[in-house]
Amino acid sequence: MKPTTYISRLELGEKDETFLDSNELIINMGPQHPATHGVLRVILKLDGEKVLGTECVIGYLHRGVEKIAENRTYAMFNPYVDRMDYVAAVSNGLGYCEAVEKLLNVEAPPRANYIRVILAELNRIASHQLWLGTHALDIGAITPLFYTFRDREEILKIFEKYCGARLTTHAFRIGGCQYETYEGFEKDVKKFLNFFKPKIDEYEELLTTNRIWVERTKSVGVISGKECRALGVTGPVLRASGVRWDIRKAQPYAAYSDFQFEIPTGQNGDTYDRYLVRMAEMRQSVRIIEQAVAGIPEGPIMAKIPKVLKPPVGEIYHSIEAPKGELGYFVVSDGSTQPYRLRVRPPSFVNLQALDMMVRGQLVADVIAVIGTLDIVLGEVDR
Amino acid sequence: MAPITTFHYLVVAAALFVLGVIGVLTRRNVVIVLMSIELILNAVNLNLVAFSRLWGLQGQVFSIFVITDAAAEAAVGLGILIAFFRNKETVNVDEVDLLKW
Amino acid sequence: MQPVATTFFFYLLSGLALLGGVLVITRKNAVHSALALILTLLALAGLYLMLYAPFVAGVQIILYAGGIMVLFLFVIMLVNLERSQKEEQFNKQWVIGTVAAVVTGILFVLVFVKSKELPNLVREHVAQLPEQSNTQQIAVFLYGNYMFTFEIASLLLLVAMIGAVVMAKKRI
Amino acid sequence: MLSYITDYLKSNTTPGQAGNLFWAFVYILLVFLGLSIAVIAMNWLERKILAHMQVRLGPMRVGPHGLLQPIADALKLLIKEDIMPAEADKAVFWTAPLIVVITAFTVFIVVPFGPTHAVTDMNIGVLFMLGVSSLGVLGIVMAGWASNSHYPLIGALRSSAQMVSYEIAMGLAVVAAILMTSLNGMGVYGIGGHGDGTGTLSMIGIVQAQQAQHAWFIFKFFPLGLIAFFIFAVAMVAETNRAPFDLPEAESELTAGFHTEYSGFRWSLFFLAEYSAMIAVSSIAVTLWLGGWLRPFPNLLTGETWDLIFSLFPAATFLSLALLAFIGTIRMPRHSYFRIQTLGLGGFAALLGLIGLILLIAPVRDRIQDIYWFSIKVAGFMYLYIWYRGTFPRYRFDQLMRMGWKVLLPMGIGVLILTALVGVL
Repeated sequence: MKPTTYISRLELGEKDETFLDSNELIINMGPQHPATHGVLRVILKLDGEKVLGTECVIGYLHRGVEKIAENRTYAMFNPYVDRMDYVAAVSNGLGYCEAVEKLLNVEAPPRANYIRVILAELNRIASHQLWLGTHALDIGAITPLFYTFRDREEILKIFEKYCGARLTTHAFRIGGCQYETYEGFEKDVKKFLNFFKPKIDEYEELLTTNRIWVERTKSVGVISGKECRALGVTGPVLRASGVRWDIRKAQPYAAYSDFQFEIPTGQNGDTYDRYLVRMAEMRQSVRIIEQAVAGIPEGPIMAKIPKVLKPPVGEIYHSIEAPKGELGYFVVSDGSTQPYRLRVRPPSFVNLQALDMMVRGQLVADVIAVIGTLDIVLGEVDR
Repeated sequence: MAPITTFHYLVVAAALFVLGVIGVLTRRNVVIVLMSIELILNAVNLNLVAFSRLWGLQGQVFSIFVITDAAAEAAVGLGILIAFFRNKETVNVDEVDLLKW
Repeated sequence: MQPVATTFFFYLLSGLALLGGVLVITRKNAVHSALALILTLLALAGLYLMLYAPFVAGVQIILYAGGIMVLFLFVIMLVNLERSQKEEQFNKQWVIGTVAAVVTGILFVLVFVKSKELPNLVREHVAQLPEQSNTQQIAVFLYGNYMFTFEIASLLLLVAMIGAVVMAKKRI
Repeated sequence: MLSYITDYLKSNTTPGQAGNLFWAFVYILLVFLGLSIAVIAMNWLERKILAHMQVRLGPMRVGPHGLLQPIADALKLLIKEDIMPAEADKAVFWTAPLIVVITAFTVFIVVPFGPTHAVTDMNIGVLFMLGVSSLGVLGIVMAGWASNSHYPLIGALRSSAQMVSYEIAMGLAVVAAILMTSLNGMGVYGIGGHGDGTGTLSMIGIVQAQQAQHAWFIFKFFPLGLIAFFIFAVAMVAETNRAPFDLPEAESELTAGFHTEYSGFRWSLFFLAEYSAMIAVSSIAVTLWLGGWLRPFPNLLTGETWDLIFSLFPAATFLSLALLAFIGTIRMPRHSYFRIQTLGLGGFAALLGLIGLILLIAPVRDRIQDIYWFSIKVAGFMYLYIWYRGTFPRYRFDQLMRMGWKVLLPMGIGVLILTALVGVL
């Protein structure tokens, strides 16, 4: 069979008569490109340096996660979700476990919930650190990457000590946690928090008032709250546009209702605001972890659940606030040991839809900045 | 070999001038016609500098004015070329046969 | 400083200049023509150095080769010339044009040869050219005797600049 | 024949002025050699310094502290496959790196490392340097166009627009400095001995003017000299396509800009040209504003003792480097894995110490001093380049253009006019 080549709709479109035709370039950014965070392919239509239109081609990392779920038992599928957003594996696992727990009608014990919150928030910090490093690298500041990776290492060490894995942690089980916290877990977490608090200031010192950084990010990739809602964009992107929406507050899950924290929001919905929001979120995460470590209750870490999971017939949608936005699981059960259908609502995928709206009419360099600020992970976009 | 005199330079300048004129008269591509004009101007410059060797610095001063002129000519010529190309999608001189389009 | 190996360098540089000139008017691809023209310009800058005109040589390099030719290359890349490469390169009167040009050239050489000044040209009656302070002398001329011309030239550049912007801009 | 060679040593002009071809060739070879070593050293230093700024170690494996890394890199580049895209314009693709490298090296003909340590002293020195270094943009445009690919083409267009724009601001700053050679704050001062109030474009003449006027031009007509220097210092970073103005090769946007399609040896030529261009513009800045080869306080701290003290600096530098290397040798882990590394570092320390000792010899000491002060000043700029790269994000293209045309250009014009006014009044 002849291999088919992909023809972008941009190439098929009508030629704009007001421009020199030679000025219009169609260039392929990716799938192998240093700034597309994996295997995203963006087809750009350029007039000189100005972007006339974009088209994302995804699917280079498609593994059929949702289809795999239909052929695995509920417990067997649990590790697979870690491979979606591999920089925030804990949050992915948390969402899945809670969805299935809801379907089974069990609740994780409070101690498990606290452990879940601590790990999920640590993971949020790790994810934001990775975002900050790569985003700054895309914009040309190479140093923050190494600073954030140095500090992220400490979080990964805690993960490794807790569950033996650094990245694809598989930290939680349906019904609670499998592992009790190790000896000195609280001490490690507290030590990390004390170590990390000044580091946020260090990052901010490098970037927040850096004139070039501000010029590169202010009023770049602006998106209003209304547009965000129309596209279903969630997470820091939505909050930076001034919408106070955080599932941790709106529909508290795990133990989030026990903690005091604020939802940082921005006003302009530009890249700079998204940067500030994420920096503030890291501080809030530190605050949550501090409260959680202080108030962690004693007790069991696993709810009583049957050995073989056979949820009653029904369907459930459960979503959590992942570092990148609303991460939802829609699980349909036919009463057997395997899900009849499992659908993931990945925040990266939904947020990526805003790319075209955000970069149209701006410059090529802004496309890079916007891809960075959307904080997409291709594993999650393609699933 | 005979020593190099001003005469030699003049012959080189004349040859360059002829090449430029041939380019202007025979090529169809506007860009190359403009470049041929640059050749002609350079031939003149070589003449001026060669003569300044005989009769003082004024020739060199004048050649600087010629270079200024060439810069102005290139800027305007290329501006016209871009405007022309935008309207007609061609760079051939013999298709410029209308005063207005 | 006395130029060394004058004869050799003269023939080398003028050969390069003429080669560049021929390439300019014969190449199909405008980029190649432009590069050939740069060769000619640099060779001419070398000839100027041999004629004790270092300042003109410097201006030639910085303005012509570094400025004007970059502009040319820029425009060539901006307008897509792929189609024009496949078309006929020379117009219909190319024979007459060439003959006329060559006749002009022969006329020039005849003028040089027949002129009464030729012995002067050959004998190399050299004016007193201050080599070490060439730039200073030119400056004195430019800002002294030719002050008005200099101002006119700057005005010309201004006019050309505005004209180029007006014509090349899509919408004003 | 022998007298032809030895006679020059007694003269006190550059070989080019003396018309001595032999010594001109020797000087060209020396400059070429020194430059190549400087580029290699710069490669290692950049990686090390940047690494330490970024809380990592940088190359550590090849040789002690990665000292042999640049050589390993060079070998790797030389034996790599030489790829030429099928649709590329062969001849242009082939010549582009050559042009870039030749222009980057040619400018060093007029760089004065000392009053006589230059290949030649041209009447149009600064003009020549600016002109020839501006030819480098041709090579870049050719490379981008000949690759027949979109990323290199955009990179080449960006680069040419950027270099042409910043050249103007740079030129104005240079003119302000040249103006200072003829002005002394108290009426007109002729340096060339013409008595007609003219300054000089010659690189050696500019440094001599600074000595004669008892001030580096950076401090002259304070703050005008400083502003002109600042304009040049910004424009020269843009001119060499380095961070934060590295848009033509912005890795995250255009993969590698104009040299995306180049590999192996040809790519290494671009690399070589970039670094030698950095050194070239830094030497212009040093010559024009920082007193070139002049040692600190050449007119204030005079006399035998001060001369002796300042002439001991080169030896002291090399000896302290040798001491550092020696300490490194002692602190190497005592393990058979590290034996060769330890030996190598010890040998390096010995080499540095030997150079330091040679520099202590009186005749060598006096001749090397100028080169040392010049190199130290250039090295300061090189460190700044690395520092910028470690700290700044990248400008966007429109911001770059705005900076060039709306900030630096008016500033340059203002400085020029003010310098002329202050100088004449």
